[in-house]
Amino acid sequence: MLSLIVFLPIIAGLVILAVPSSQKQIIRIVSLLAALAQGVLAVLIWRGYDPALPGITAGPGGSPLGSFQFVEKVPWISLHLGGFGSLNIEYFLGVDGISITMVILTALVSAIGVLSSWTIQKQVKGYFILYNLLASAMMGCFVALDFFLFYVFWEIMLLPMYFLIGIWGGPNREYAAIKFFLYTLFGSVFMLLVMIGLYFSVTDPVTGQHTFSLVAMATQTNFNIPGAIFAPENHLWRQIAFIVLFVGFAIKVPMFPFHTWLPDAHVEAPTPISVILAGVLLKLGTYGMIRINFPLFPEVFHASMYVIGIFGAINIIYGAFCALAQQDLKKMVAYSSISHMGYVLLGLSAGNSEGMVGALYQMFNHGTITAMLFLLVGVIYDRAHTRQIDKFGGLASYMPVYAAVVTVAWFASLGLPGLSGFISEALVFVGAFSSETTRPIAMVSVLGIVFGVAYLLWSLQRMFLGKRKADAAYDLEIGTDGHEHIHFHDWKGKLDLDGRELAMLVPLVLITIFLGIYPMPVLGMLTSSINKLVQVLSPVVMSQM
Amino acid sequence: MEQFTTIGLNHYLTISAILLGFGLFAVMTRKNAIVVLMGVELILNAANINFLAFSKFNGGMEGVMFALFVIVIAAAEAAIALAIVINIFKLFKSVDVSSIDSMKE
Amino acid sequence: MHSLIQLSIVVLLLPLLSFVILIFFNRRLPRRGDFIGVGILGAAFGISAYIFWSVIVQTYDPAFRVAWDFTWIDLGNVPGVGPLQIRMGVVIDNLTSIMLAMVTLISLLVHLYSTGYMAGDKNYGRYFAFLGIFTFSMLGIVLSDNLFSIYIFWELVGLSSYLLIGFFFEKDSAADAQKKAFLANRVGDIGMWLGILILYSQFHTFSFEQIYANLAAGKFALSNAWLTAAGILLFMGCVGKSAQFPLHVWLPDAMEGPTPVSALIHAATMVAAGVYFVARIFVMLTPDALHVIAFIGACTAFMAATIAITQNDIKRVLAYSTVSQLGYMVLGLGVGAYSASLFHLVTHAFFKACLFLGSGAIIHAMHHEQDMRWMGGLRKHMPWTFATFTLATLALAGLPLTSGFLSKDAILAGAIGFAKVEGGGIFYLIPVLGFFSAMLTAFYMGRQIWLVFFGESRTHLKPADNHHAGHHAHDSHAAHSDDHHAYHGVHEVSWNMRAPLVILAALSVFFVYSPDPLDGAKGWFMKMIPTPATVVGEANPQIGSLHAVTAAPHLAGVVPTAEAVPAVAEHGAVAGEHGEAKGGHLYSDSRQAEIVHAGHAAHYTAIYISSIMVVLGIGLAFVVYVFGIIDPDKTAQAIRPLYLFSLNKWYWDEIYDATFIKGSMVLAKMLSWFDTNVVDGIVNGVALLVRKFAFVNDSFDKHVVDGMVNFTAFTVNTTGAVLRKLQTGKVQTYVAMLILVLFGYFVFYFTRLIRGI
Amino acid sequence: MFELPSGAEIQGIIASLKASVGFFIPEIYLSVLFMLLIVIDLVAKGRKNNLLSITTLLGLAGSTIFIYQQHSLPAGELFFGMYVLDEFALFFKYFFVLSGILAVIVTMADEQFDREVKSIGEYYALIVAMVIGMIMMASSADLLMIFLSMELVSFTGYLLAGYFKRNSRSSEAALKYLVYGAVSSGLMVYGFSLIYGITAQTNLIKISLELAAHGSDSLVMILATLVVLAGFGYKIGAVPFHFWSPDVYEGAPTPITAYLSVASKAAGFALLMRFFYIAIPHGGLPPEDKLGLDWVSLLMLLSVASMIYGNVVALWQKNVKRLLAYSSIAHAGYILLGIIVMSDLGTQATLLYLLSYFLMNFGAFYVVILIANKTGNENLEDYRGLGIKMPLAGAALTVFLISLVGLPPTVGFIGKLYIFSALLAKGSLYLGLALVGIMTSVISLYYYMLIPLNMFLRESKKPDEKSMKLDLAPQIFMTVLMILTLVFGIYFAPLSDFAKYSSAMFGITLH
Repeated sequence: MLSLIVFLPIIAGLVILAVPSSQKQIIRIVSLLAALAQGVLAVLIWRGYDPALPGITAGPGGSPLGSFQFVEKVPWISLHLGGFGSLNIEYFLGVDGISITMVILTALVSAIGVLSSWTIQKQVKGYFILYNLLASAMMGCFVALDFFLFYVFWEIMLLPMYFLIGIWGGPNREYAAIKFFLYTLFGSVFMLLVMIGLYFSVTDPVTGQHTFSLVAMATQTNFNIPGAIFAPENHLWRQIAFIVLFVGFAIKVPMFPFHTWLPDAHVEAPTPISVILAGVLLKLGTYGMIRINFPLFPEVFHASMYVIGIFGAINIIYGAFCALAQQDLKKMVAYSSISHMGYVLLGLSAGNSEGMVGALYQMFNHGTITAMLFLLVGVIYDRAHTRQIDKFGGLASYMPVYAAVVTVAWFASLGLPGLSGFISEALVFVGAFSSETTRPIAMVSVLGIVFGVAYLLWSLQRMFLGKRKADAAYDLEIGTDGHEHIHFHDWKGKLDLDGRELAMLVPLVLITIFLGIYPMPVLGMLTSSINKLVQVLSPVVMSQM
Repeated sequence: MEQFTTIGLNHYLTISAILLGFGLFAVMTRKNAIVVLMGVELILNAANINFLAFSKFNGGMEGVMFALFVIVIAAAEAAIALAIVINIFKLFKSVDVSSIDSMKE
Repeated sequence: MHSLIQLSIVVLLLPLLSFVILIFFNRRLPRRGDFIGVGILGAAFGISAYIFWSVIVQTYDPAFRVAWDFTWIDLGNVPGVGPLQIRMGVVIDNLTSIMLAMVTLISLLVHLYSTGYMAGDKNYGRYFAFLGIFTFSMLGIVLSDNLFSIYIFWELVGLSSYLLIGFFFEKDSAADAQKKAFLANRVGDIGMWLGILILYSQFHTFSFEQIYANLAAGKFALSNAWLTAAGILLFMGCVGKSAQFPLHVWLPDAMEGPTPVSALIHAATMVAAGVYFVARIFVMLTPDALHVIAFIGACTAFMAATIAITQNDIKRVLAYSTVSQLGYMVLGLGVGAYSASLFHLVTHAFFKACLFLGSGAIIHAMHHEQDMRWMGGLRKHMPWTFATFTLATLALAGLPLTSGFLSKDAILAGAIGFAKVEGGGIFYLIPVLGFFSAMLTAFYMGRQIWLVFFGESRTHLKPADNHHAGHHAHDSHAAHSDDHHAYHGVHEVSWNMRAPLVILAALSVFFVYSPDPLDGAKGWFMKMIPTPATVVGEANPQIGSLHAVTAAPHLAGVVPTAEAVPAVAEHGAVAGEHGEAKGGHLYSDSRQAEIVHAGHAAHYTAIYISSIMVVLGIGLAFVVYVFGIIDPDKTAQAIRPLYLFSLNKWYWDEIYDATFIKGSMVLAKMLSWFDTNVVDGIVNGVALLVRKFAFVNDSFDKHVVDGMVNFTAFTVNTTGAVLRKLQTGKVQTYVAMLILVLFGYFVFYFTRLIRGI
Repeated sequence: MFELPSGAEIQGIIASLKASVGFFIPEIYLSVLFMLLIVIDLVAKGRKNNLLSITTLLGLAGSTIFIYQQHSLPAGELFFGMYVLDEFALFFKYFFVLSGILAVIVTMADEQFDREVKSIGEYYALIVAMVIGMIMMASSADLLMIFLSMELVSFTGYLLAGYFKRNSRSSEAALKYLVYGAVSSGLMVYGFSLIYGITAQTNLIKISLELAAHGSDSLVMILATLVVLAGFGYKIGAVPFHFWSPDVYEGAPTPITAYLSVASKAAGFALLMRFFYIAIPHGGLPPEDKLGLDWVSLLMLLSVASMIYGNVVALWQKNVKRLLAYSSIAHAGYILLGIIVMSDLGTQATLLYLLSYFLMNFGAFYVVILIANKTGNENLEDYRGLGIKMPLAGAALTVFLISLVGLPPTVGFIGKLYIFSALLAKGSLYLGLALVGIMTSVISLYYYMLIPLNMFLRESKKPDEKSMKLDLAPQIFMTVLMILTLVFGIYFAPLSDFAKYSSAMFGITLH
């Protein structure tokens, strides 16, 4: 099941490999089918998922079964290494509360990404091959429970992303692509060292061998190699490892001050790639923290909650301010997602259930909402070939549907009740405020709400309200019916949203609204895992180990 | 006084060291490729002297054997080297080693 | 589930239904579906009228309360807390049912009115949809039984207000106003949200009942200062919504919206929601918090009144009077005159709605002329409007026989009592400001009446340029009002706009509320809405009975202190049985009791003073405008600084613009500069410098321009630039370097050896 | 003082020689192949046909059979300890024969030969000779054998580097290679002489016993170690003994560049490991005990210097061949990491890394040659937009480069993984080295990616006049290499097992 959902896009990619590159439509349809199939599988997994099982750590008897679900565990590499036991790498997939939501999100966003890739005309074949590779890697990261496997997927993501930005991107794409690549690689290579170190410090209770299994690593009692580099008594190295991992993930999040690659990448990337990047890739950072960083080094996490919270607050407010100053709409949205990922960090730093549930829910919502934002930016960019906010004005009169969707998306992004973003932000604050550690930080971060309103409403006003500006990117003309119409230069398509765009946006809008009114379908899957996680992270449990 | 009258191991080693020095000096400073190669020969011969001396004072024939082989190799090397140098001369119309630096950095 | 609950939920959902229908299908429906909006609201009002009937009239129980809630979010078995759920629910008590009836009624009337007022607008259908969602969220606030859902509907109300203020979004002024309103409200909401968080972090629940139970049980772990802070922070929500100082700036601008909207949202219901919310949390407000509230209310009442004097835009005058009246209500809550201020909330809602709808009628008739200086003499042309408008004005001014009189006096009496109890001094400032504002209110309302209805029409006096400037401040089809002979076209408005005026005016008369034209406390309202017991400060359940004793008088209305004793006995009993019935709603802590008591003692004083004040105010208006003894313009010249100060609304907009708006924009610019140039370009300077060097190749320059990465890349690169120089291409150098390295290491090692390491 | 041996002794000697020959069949076979090639060349003079190359391919392929037979033979010494046969040696025998085969294939693909030389002549014979030399390098257990085999490799190397006689760059490369190599080997011999002086032995195992028994004068010993290291270091091309390699790699015919950068480097490592592990094993002891034999820290210096220098300077290269040359210096540094650890895991990692390097480097050079066939040179500028014109080549090259960086899912990642595992298995002792390795590999990403960057992200300046279509055979071969790189990146058990099996060295005294 999981293998299928992971490798389906790659299979589609291979199929596309066989299709002659002239057959653009076929190529598109193949990848669309793959994405849809992925979606169906995601739904099946969702239906078959039992929210009662906690996950995070191994079930009874140290085996993942009974705790994780849809587990696929086959020995992949098992080698005898002289004096060092044997190298055991497992092909080990499985989902629990914190990954299943991400699996669903990934399936959803990549399907929408395919739709939005329809407009790509340049080297369609190569594009979709890379796209599918990327989709597979992302999905793999979320379901991999073996650190080695996770790392492999993690690194596989880099290359397609590099080319997708670098080949199909905007004018300054080279720079953005290499910057993205170097940043993320810099973050991940150190992860490799930590991974190896962990391998030599942990044994699997079942086999007694060294293991890469994250499930085994999540239980502190498995760190039972005296003198190993990350043995419990080795505080210094454990702290260093935590920091290294954290930075590695924080670059993906992206957390201040490692965020500067994001605006460039977004501004240059084509719309679908921005959607993928903001919708899924950023989540990988925080997901990595939850899955790997925190449970493996709980005591360090506890020592550093405060710091993480502060960084979260910086992200929230700093991102909001930077967004406030942007002229380029897409850049503004990019900074807004920096700000919103700050909520995730804040929630995680709270270390209690409300905060963590909020953080994970925020990850999901940010995925859908930001996808919507970037799609909308793409819509206007396709028509006007500019994203300068002050090149518009009064659009609401001429493109009512577009304006309506934008309003929903914008308000979802600023956390209006009744839309999903609100609940997650609320939970994050509730959690952060409830823990003494992060209470002051939460009180500061609340300011982010206001500035969020500021930049979103301001852009909304400048682009949609009022009347057409003198130097607007479109012409005004009086139609036959006496009403004013506009038309963009060299834009042949429908003025307002066309069918394809609606097909991308409407599902997201519905999800946003539904989850804003009744969040339990997602939260229900999270809670048991999060409660378990909080238990694992709680000092009480740590003192017992 | 005795170590000055009778020739001991140190004398051989000193000679070979000096030879080695000369050889390296020649290789590093001479412009003419042929002389550079002669410097190489000097280095090899320094090694030879060592081998023979050690073989004399340690007993055992390995040193002598080694020296013989080194001489053979040196000869072969000279042959190949000359071939290459001649080719160089054909192309560059000179055998000035220091002037041949078209590939750098 | 109690039947009333079911009904209330129906009431809640009906307007939402109207919104959904209208937002999607209004273009396909005849008349853009306005009848749907009106009809649905009619139904809603019918049901809530039934609820009102059965709760207030039939049951007639001051402690009536039914509630129902359901699990909205289930967080499972949370470590350290245990099973944790976030529940949503509705509660119905006297206050709720009264508010339900009021909101639905006014909303219905406004719907009806709008069918006439908004006719022909190009977004006619959307307008009714927005009205629907507003009514829905307002009812949500009214019915909520917990802080979280109140916060949610709070925001939704803000949204619908945003949408309606900006309904004519093509006008930049409207677009600015809507943004301003939403932002100001958000600022308040932050405070409210923090207050909620403080309470949640202690009790892990949002429900009013549980929070109060926990507070009463003294489970609040943090210091008392935190509790006061929580109260004040929650009050900030009210400051934003009810346009209290210092967040009042948005309300006058909100008049950019269609006039019926101003009536519904920015006069009657939404802005009153703040007061309603404070009433809901009244029992957890510490005395300190109450003091803050009282002073803010007083300041607001006074400041707004002073501004209203000089405004010329008919709607702005009303807007500031609204702010001022809201100040009264807040003041009332602050001083502990709980029932009184809620009473004022309801009465004010009716007469202020009436005033706004009236002004709307005038504006409509005057072809969107809003400046009172160019009106006048409308009395003859619009008798209905004139009558209703005047009646509502009197109520607002607080003349006897009107509802306004009853409620306002109750508040002022409470203020005096409060000042007494608190030991005078600075606290007397509150009643003084209150009374003074009462006079100002009377004055500017008199001025308005005169300018609008009496005298000769001044339409022709209007300078053309001014007219043109005024143009933009008008409603949508301002284009129509180009003709200078607007005056001739003036005629009474149609029935669907007239009927609401009449109904609302009728509701501004005293007997609706109390048999005694001089004392609201005798009426049903203040009986139904008794001051609840606070759960903080010195409140302790075990001395509840004592409170029942001291609280008794206010139950019985005015009871001379001498006769208090028997009354105490009987009402103590009453309190007892209600205690069993409804978890003891009827006792109050001693402080509250004293205030109420003193308030009643001061009742007649209040009446005297305020009547004098009102008479003074109206008299002054007469003196100035009717008899013309004092020339307003000359006076204005005489006290020009004060005049300008008032005319420019105390310069609040300018101050905020100069500080917060500009400040944050500058900060934003700075930060984004910081982001692109510092964070992203730690070593831009160095990199720049290095690019001067000959040997930095340009391709590198192109790829790696700035940033952290670039820093590394830059250092790496320069090292490379240096190192590659070693590769001279001369084989002899190579050999030399080989020898050097060997020798170097040998020497190094040799020294190590000598030192015997 | 030397009395003649008696007849019986001579009989014994002859007998043991006979016995030893049985263990020597692959080398003999290859020598025969070498002569055969010369003869064929003489016979088939002038005629342009693939006769020679095919023969070489088949011949080399055939030799694997004989090598395979040797698995059954017991590990042991031959020819009075001059020569050993063990799994370690077998591994390298395969390795060199395979690289020889690849060199031939790559040569066949290279059109430059048609331009530069009128007949391929003794080229293939020399390659075979080099294979023989390297095989013997990997198997020598005696200073003398080491010296001889190394010289054999060097001489053939000189000739092959300068094979394009009329090409000045090629000849220059040859000269530089010659001078530098001669000096280094001369120094090495000098070092050998000193070692012989200290221990009176030339057999590695005997030397180690001697040193263990009587110790040695540390000053002389360090001098000897140093100069010997100069010889080895020149073969593996590690900083600071690398100076020849960029120029030679750039100047030499591309197949030879690939061949040298993979095979002779590997041979150098084989020699290095055997010499230090067997002759001076207690160099691995903590510093206080190994005064005078501190070659581990010496190697650390070398490896760190190589990793940093190679990667950093590579950033500046405009010529892909030269870029790869510098990268090969860096890779020498990575491989040295595995040797420094001095553990079974380390040896295994080294061998595995060599295997991965073999795959990806040959692959990269192969694509470079194919591209050079079309564009005529290896300048980075001329790679612009090639990815669009020849997507397969572009993809393949990208895969190989990614593998060189060491990103999954490529075999290069596995190599790095093992190296770092070997380092970290010793706890935090070698963490510093691992960090350097990691950092530099990030740097390396930048210049490796320059090639795909030019190929895909940039449009070519000049209009493409001629078609960039590749022939079928090269495409297939390229694809095979690419797929191998990927497959072994995902399923590397066979490689790793092979490396593990081969890490057994005769007479080794590692702990």
